[in-house]
Amino acid sequence: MEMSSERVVPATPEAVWKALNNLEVLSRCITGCEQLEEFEPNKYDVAMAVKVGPVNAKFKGQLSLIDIIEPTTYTINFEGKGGVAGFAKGSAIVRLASLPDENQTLLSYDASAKVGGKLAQLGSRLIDSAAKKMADDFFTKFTASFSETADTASAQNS
Amino acid sequence: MSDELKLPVRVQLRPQTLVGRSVPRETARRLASGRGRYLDDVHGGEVYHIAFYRSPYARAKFTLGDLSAAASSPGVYRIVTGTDLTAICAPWVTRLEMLPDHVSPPEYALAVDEVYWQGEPVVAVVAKTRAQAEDALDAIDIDWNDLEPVANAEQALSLDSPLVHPALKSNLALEREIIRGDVDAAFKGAACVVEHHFSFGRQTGVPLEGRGVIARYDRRTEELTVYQSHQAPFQMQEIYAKQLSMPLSKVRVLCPDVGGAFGIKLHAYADEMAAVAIARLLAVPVKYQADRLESFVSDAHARDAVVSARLALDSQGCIVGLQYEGLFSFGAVSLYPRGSVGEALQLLETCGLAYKVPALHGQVRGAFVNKVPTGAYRAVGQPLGAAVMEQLLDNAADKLDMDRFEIRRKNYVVDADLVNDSDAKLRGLSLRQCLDTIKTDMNYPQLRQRQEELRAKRTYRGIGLCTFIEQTGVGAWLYGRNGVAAASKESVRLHLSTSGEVVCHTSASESGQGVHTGLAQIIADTLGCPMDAIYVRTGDTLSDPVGGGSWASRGLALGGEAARLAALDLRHNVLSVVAAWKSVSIDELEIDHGVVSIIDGEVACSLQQVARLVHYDSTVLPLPQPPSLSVERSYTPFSKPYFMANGIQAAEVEVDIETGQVKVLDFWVVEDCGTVVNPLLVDEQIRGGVVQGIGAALFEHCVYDEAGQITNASLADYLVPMAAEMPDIQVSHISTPEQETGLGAKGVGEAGTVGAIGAIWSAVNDALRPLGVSAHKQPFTPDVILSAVLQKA
Amino acid sequence: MQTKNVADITVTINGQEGSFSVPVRRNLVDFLRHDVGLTGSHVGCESGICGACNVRVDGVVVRGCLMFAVQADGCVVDTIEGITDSGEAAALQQAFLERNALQCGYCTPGMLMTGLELVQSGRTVTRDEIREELSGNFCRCTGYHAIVDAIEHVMERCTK
Amino acid sequence: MKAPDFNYCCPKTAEEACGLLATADSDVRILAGGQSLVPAMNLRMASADLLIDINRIEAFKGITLSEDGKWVRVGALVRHAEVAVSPLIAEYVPLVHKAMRYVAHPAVRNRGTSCGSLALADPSAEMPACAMALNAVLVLQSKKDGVRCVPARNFFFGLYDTARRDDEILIEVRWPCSSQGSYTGFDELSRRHGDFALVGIAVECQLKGSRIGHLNVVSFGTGPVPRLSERAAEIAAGQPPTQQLAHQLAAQIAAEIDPDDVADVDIKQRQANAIARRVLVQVFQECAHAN
Repeated sequence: MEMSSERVVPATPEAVWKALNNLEVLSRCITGCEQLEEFEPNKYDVAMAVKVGPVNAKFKGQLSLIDIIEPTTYTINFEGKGGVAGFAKGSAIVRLASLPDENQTLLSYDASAKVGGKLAQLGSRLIDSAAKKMADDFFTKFTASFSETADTASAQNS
Repeated sequence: MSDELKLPVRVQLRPQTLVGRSVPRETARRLASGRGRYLDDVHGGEVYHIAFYRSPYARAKFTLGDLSAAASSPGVYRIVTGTDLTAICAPWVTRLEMLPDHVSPPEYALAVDEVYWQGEPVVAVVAKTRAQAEDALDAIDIDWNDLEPVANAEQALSLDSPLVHPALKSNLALEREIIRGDVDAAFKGAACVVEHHFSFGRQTGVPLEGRGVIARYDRRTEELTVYQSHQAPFQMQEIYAKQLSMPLSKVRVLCPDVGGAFGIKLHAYADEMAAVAIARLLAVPVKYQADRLESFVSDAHARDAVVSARLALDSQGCIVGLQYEGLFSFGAVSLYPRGSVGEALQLLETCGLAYKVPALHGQVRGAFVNKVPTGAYRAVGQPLGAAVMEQLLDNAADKLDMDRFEIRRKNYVVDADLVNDSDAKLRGLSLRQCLDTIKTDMNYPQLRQRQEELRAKRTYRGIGLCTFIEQTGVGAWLYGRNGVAAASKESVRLHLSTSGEVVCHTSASESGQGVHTGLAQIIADTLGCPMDAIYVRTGDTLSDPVGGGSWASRGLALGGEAARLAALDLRHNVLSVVAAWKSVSIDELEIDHGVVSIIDGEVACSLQQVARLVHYDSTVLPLPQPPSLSVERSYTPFSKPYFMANGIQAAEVEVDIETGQVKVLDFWVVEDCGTVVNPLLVDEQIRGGVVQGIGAALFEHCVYDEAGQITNASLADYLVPMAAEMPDIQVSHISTPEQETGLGAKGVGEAGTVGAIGAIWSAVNDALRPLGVSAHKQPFTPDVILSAVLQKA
Repeated sequence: MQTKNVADITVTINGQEGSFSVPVRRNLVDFLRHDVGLTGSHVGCESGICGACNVRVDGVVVRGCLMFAVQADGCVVDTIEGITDSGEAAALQQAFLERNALQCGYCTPGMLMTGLELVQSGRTVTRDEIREELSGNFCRCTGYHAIVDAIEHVMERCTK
Repeated sequence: MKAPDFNYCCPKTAEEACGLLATADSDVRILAGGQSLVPAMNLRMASADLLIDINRIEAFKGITLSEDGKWVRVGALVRHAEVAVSPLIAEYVPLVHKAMRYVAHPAVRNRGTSCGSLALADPSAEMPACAMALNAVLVLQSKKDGVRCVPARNFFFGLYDTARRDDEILIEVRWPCSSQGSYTGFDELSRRHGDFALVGIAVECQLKGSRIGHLNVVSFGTGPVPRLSERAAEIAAGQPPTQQLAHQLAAQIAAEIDPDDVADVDIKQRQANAIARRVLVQVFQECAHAN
């Protein structure tokens, strides 16, 4: 399962890069994230509760950031175990590019996901759509976090 | 000695009254009333329930973590690991003496350190309830290190492929060929050469009742009792005794009512072996019943082959050469004890067998892959052989502009050609008669005309034909000579009880085929008693005579003959008693409706009286010792390896070339299974087989991803044929009695499946023909059909 | 409101009222089979596809595996054993036997439940419609043909 | 496969149920027909700390015509089987009546509910597509906001993602009654009868004189949510309902399938085109006959 998308983030590439490396931002953008703790540089213990339609599963695993080229690209890798539900693996190459408007950044990603065990056995009809939704949700929330920041900032300024 | 003298003398029976009649299956009344007794219905004290932690990976090494949380989960009695079981149940290895190159990796009851397919059992939880056992699975901690799996045969046999299992030297599991005549020359000189490529998707049998065992070990008597939903109790008795190092006589296997089997319940599975070993290890009664989810990742899978085939013909449409090459994806081990090779070997042997093929080169290879092991499933390889040959003949008829019936008729093998001893099994086929009959049954000219008319309106119908032959009642050559401990004979023991009932114990077991009704018909006719005086029992190694069970279409072909012979013996013994008692000659006596009478019409006595005399008061008999009223007979084919049944099937389908949907409109079968003991039971069994074939051709597929994960392991996603998509199926019979037996019955259990797959291939590709495309991949899903229509690679 | 994981329920099963204490996660068919001892309803897929567990609750046929036993509190439940003893299914059962509409018999109780609901609906249906009505009941042994025959026969007789 | 343990309660009123939902601080699920939730639980693909069984809430029962005659109200406990035989549905909501044939199997229809299907929002299910085509109104109730109405076209957000909040219950769906000159059609392609649709089409066409006033075509099974084609509506508006138009619209519907949403877009488009064309041809034929 491969998916690609891009979106325009209302912030400078530097600000976006900073957010991409901000634990708190990441944890807020992962739907169902219950825990995200760095245990060594760029490696995190992660726990998340995933709910798609009638299905819910809890995953525990690791998230790591690799192939980091500051401030333009990195790859997020995720590997999680869902107990008897099986396992999930995902990875996303994230790229940032500047835009003519310097307060905007083009964020693009190529993501892929894989599941195994019971999730694979039972989820085939919708697993692709579900993975796509999760990736979309993440980057949508991530993009939205900047307008929130902007809103909060302006609110504080007024 | 001539052949004829070797055969048993045909005994002149009185006019038969039951054999050949559609006698309803009275024993089914219990099942239709909700009073069946299937494995999960067997009671008898508290049992512990087992749930397995199954591997989520196709290939991985693992380390068991802390199991204490699982062990202390509510209701849990014990957590059992592979190492725990190895001590009392050694791994087993499938070996076939005739195929020394076929070397299977060992299989463990529970995996130790490494797993080889997704779904392999790793840890067993033994708990008070199944729900509690499943609860505890969540608390099991395993550290996985996944490895690259081998996903299919092509990959397995590529040079850079990893090995499926460290015990293997090569992933190549089987390589066999048949060569006859000069094929290259035949193809070079041929007026017409056609070819086709076939992909037969991986399937499984899906008996509605899952596999399962209830096992008890009694420490006092050192006896092991196993209730199991299985087709071959004696085979399992041997296996449990061997694996657990117990005397055979201390192991008893019982099969209650079996809720469907189809070959799936013919094997020894790791999970069931683990459950039985746990009962022995812990000396507590345990139950394991596979649920649907685990059935899909543990029941034998089947088919999964790609075949390339070519046919060469002269300008008159006579076959001059046939070439085929099949590549099979087996599983991670060769299924115990019969092996995974049957599918490939039966394709090799049966492809083109119904036709005169002067030059032939057939080749099959099979490879181990990291998937569920494959094994026998209804019709084993024969449907593939039939589908390949029939599709080639259609392609040839089309190219030569010949009629499809004509090209078949012209090339059928006939007795006059069968001069070699090795061809004896093929004598007495009724191929042409079947062909003519089906042509009439289906009103072929009218179908063709309607097809033409509809094509003009861009509606694409196809008419498919599939001639088939079926190896039935397979004897000792198949497993016996391979050193597999599976009885090749079927046995019947008859006992005339003092109530006048005839108790029949037989090895010919039932999973609904109606074998027991058929046996009762035969016994009633032969002995001369009413059917309702006959009580048939089966499925208990302690009380049944040894025999194979229920596989390879053998129940009536072999069990029926054993019943006939036993009934003749019993009749003789009964008559000997009465002859002595009444001072008449045996020839002057007959038995009818349970009454012995003297030929002049005088009634001598009832069967019950005979039994009471012999068992209670033999003083009135002028015999030192009366003959036994318990007799046992067995039967296994001796003049040939099996009894060859034959027939033909036809399908009419409509292919929607916009949606890719295939609808089966009509279906016909003409079957020759020799003597038809009970048409009512035979017909619906054929139909059931047909539906499994249609299911295979259109719906059923174990879909795997490239990581060796099965992705449709539920009945929501693995599509079985349901009533709405299935057609009415018209069945006719030609009867050419089997010459080796007095009964004359051949098997019929797999016939429907053998021909149905090919009939659908033939019909679908006939429908697509005006578009100049053809389909190559089964099941014919909308995606497959539209890929063909859109000519996608 | 009180929440609980074990419940006391009262159910009228095949005409007889009984009280039981059940874990709320126990589904209806497991309850009937293992707590009540009515083993005629079978378990085939536990996910609502195969129909082997079909039973009647308050007059309508439902999947026994997709209802929790606690939900049947106060309900009238009929199983194959009940409709056999009452004679309600007798004609259909006889037709099944005469046409050999069952082999292993595992799907049969569920099939009869569905078939009986159709027969009792009083509808006039074609063979194709019978097939559609049966499409939630999986039979692996027969070719469905005999089952359709049996139901068609009884329906014809009912409408005559 | 046995469901994991959970707590259970069975409120008698909607208020009670909403109260439970509002105070729940853990994973709570509403149990209505249970035909999707229970299999997921049996398979241990779903778990819940608490199931709120709404099957005893009398107010959720019944199919009724609103007093003004504009709506047919279907309560949260109305089973598919009731909808299928309802004279009110047959008369006033013919699209839903037509779609019922495609919904699952008898025993599942006897238990599963329209509202459950809408709340679940499976992308291949029939009820969400009908709701989109007719712009039915979905009525939600919560302790916090009381009752609020959401038009179907604002309800389906994404894969299993709807406007219903976790503290809300979908208490009823209001189907708009068809008016004079309204024609509907429904068809779907599925592997077997009763299976989820590979592609499905729901159509509502309102004639204005002899021409199309408005046309709602919804495709489903082709993306995460049922898709209403705005372009098709634009093309059709004011046109006579001809076969040619049906072909043109079908091609449009097919072209709207997002290649990212499906495994093989050529195949999905071909199927959608065929189903859409067949439904539209039939609907337009009925329109033409009426004139």
